[in-house]
Amino acid sequence: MKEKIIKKEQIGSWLEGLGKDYEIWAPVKKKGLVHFHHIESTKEIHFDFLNSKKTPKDLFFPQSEVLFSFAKEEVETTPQKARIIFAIRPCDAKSLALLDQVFDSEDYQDPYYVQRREGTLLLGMACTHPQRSCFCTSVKGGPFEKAHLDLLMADLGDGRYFVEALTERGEDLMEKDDSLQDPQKEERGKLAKVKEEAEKKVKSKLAMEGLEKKLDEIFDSSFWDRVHQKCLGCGICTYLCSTCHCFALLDEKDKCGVQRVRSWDSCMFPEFTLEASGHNPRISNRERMRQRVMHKFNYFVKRYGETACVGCGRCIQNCPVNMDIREIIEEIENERPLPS
Amino acid sequence: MNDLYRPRLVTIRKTVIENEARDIKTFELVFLEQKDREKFKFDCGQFAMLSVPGAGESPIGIASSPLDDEYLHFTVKRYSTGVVTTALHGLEEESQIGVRGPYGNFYPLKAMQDKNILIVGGGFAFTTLRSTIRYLLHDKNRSRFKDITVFYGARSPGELIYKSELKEWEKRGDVNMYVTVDRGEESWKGRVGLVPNVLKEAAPSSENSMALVCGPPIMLKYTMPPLLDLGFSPERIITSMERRMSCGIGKCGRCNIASKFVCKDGPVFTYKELRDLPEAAV
Amino acid sequence: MEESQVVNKDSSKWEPRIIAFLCNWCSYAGADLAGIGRLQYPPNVRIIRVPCSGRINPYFVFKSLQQGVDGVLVSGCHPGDCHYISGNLVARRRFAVLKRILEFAGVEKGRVQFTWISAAEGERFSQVIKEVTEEVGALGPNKRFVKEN
Amino acid sequence: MQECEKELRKVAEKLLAEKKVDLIIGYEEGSLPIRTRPVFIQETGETSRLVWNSRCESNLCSYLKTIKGRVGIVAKGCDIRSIVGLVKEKQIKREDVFIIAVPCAGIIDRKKIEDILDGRELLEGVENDSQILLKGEGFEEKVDKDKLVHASCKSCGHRNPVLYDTLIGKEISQPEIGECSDLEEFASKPGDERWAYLNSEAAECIRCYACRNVCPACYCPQCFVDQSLPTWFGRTPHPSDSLIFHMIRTLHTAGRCVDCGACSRVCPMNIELRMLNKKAEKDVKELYHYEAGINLEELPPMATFKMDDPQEFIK
Repeated sequence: MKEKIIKKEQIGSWLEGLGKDYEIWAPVKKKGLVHFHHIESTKEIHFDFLNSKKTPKDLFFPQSEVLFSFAKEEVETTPQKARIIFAIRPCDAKSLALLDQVFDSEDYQDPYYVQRREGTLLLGMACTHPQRSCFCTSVKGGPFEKAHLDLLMADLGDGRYFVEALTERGEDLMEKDDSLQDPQKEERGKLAKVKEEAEKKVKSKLAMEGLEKKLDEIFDSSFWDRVHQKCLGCGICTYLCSTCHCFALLDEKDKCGVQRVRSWDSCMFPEFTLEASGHNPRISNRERMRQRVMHKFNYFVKRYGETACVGCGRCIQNCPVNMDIREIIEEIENERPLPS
Repeated sequence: MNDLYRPRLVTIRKTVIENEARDIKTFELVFLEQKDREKFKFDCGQFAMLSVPGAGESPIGIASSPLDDEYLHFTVKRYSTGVVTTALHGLEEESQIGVRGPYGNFYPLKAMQDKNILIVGGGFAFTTLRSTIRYLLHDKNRSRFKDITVFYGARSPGELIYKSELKEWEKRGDVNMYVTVDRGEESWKGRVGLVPNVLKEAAPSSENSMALVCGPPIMLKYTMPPLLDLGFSPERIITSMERRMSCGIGKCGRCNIASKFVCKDGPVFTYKELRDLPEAAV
Repeated sequence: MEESQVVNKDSSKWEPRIIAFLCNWCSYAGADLAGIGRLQYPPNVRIIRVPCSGRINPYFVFKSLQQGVDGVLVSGCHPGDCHYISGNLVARRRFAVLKRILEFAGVEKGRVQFTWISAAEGERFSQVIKEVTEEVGALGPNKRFVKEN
Repeated sequence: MQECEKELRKVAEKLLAEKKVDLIIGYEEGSLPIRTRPVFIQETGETSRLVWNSRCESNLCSYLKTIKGRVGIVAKGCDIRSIVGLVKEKQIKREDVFIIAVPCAGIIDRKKIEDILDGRELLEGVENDSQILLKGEGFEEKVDKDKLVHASCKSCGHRNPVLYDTLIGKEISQPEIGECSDLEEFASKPGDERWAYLNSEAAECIRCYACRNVCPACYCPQCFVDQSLPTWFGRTPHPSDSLIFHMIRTLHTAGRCVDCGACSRVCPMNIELRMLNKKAEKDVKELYHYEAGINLEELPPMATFKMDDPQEFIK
């Protein structure tokens, strides 16, 4: 596919050109936090970010959305204008591919998600500065991973970006600007170098091999009694996770009437599994913590063949008590299975 | 296309209070639109989401038979902490509610053909079994199955549900009925004893047989050993599970027992499957 | 309370809608007395009877405002007269903090009001309702906490 | 500070060895730069994991609500006030808690460090008594700790413990605390402005409930926001519902909140609603002359009354 070189100062006009046909969503810093916002001007873009605080999954699967209103016969869905997400990280792009498995499964396609997904192009920004808490390379990702993107840009460190189209739609975007140069040998060399450097920075290496099986073996282990102790049972790790996708259907009332709303929910909350009878199959934090780990590294693997974790490290950075999933995985590896 | 989560409208044509405590009610529902009824093709053991605007949705097993094509039956127990069940019980006949489904898998009726069928139910968890019995006993079907034996128990006579049907079935010659209660009352002339004990005593043959078992966890726990003793292999013991659900289609993530979603991979599981699921606790 | 969604059908002239939580033993009886005495007071108020002003949970006040009422009045027995001895006295502390925090958050003074009305004060009841209705009316429609989608 | 740490480990070791406690709850170094985290120590020989520094940001008392047995807990001035509250409200027994008090001159606010870093990654933080050295790829920056102290600590009048079983180190000087100037300033703004500010903060809330779960004073078996019958308020992150959640939490903790600041430190969205708690704290003090968590004797103000309580607000 096509490759181009774009200067940093060209990005603005390129995106503004694309803005005629697309809504542009890009990292914007507000109140000290970087999130993906719909931008009016490319001046709003915050380029120097490690990663966004919240994941861009909420552009496809918002924290809360009205599915329909009971008062009206049909929901008026405003047709979604095609969108571009600019500078999405490869790890977050991968998370969308994992969510596709859930929301775009063979038997039931979630129309809300699928529509947004189809109408959105992903312009990836390679991660030249992976953080200490990153472990994407352990979960089949990488800072320059191209999978699931339409286009990947990489900062060459000299004010220029190497742009590679990965899909036809991505190629079309590149063709919209004819002032872009073709890359030469020198730039290719530079790209290889920044890529190598970035990959080296992903220091955490986790042995994921056999983790699924190991989890089967230690389901009833006292390991879970220990590991959950510090956990406060809040929803930060699940709500800031790029692959967590559990939700609740709720009836919410406002002045205009009743609406059925889909809203994120968290397996860390006791009410998540509380039944009307008062029975709760996951009675304590121990079971809930186990569910979270099992879902990511065992159940999801069994169902879809992949780990439901992209190694973005958000749960590690944001946990109020610094629970570290890497350490938990390591401990699991070292845990002796129960005698059967 | 955006109707994945949108319930179809039904009218509550009739309600029947099933028990003395008056907290179990059967709702007879008819679709407002005939095409919705035609689309709603289900098998015994499946469930649907019942929807009361403002309260929410709840997964309820379908209690009518697939051959009852005019209406749907749902038997719902009201819990003081259950938003939807409380709202449902508060509705009058002729009210409109929503139904979304059918969802989940179903009892293996094909595999049950030409076999002896053992049905074991307890308390209020008799609803999808009732659907099955109605189906099996239907004139069209009865001859396709061998002996049918039903064990059904409740805490007290007043807590037995589907009473008039139980009586009808008892009158029939082509089904062996064992109705029992944990505690009898003066007026109760029938059996007294826990379901597992009655089952042990009656000792139905496991020869060419399959067992469908549904009941409270405690009953399941004590029913499995005698069934195994009688020679039912774990693959031929079928049961149905329940969990809190929101979507009913395997997306919302809450009803899983280990890697299986009760809404999609279940609610019907063989005892063998459940034993292999660590979280099932059976 | 959920059902008592207060909606102005005819918006030609806006009229404030007020929810009054009255304790069963004093204030509700006071309202009753006002009724028996055929005392006139504005029809803008919807009364909800509660066993004691001590039963008033802050949720009631927030929920009322969220559902779009324009004013909330809470009334109990005078200090010393509580049927349950001290329900209103403990409540008084809660009300004091509630009122201050509401106003601190920008809920207009007068939007949420508290009063003591005894069973003998029918006249005072009608007077209070008149005043509260006027005051809330002067504030205009409530916009705080109201969910409009 | 290192002296304190040594002493702390010695005390903890002795408590465990003499079986005076079943468990020590303290802080250990975390897995990321400048982070510490809670640690539960049951075995002697493991107490060398314990640390004490100005990065020990958690209020560990929230664990006391659920942990059984006799617990030794490393507690700062504010944490101890939380313990006093929990004992007073009969959530824990005084004799079940062995308070290892650490005088605290203030906790570093990580969010202030994040602001300084402005998107750069911190690889190492080295702390001495007055400064912290922030190191990353291509930068090194020394910052005075004074500049990083958490807002709650700035207005803290209880750097030294009000109650303890053993004191680590010596008591430290306690500066005079005046009126909270931020609060005064905020209160003097027009109502619409205050409303707009609180709403915009609430609009950021993702309803993760970390603030509630970390709060020692929040111990209801089921929180009102999680109740289903009746469902009091919406469970989506609608600003109205979120603001009501935070305001009712303020009311529920009025006269009980010790302004330890844990709720604002755990917030992943950097929501700043401490103003509400400060306001309630001030009102309770003004109206009922009560300060939370100072002694075990005084009745909690919202659970009692006086005949002559102020009632000028009553019509």
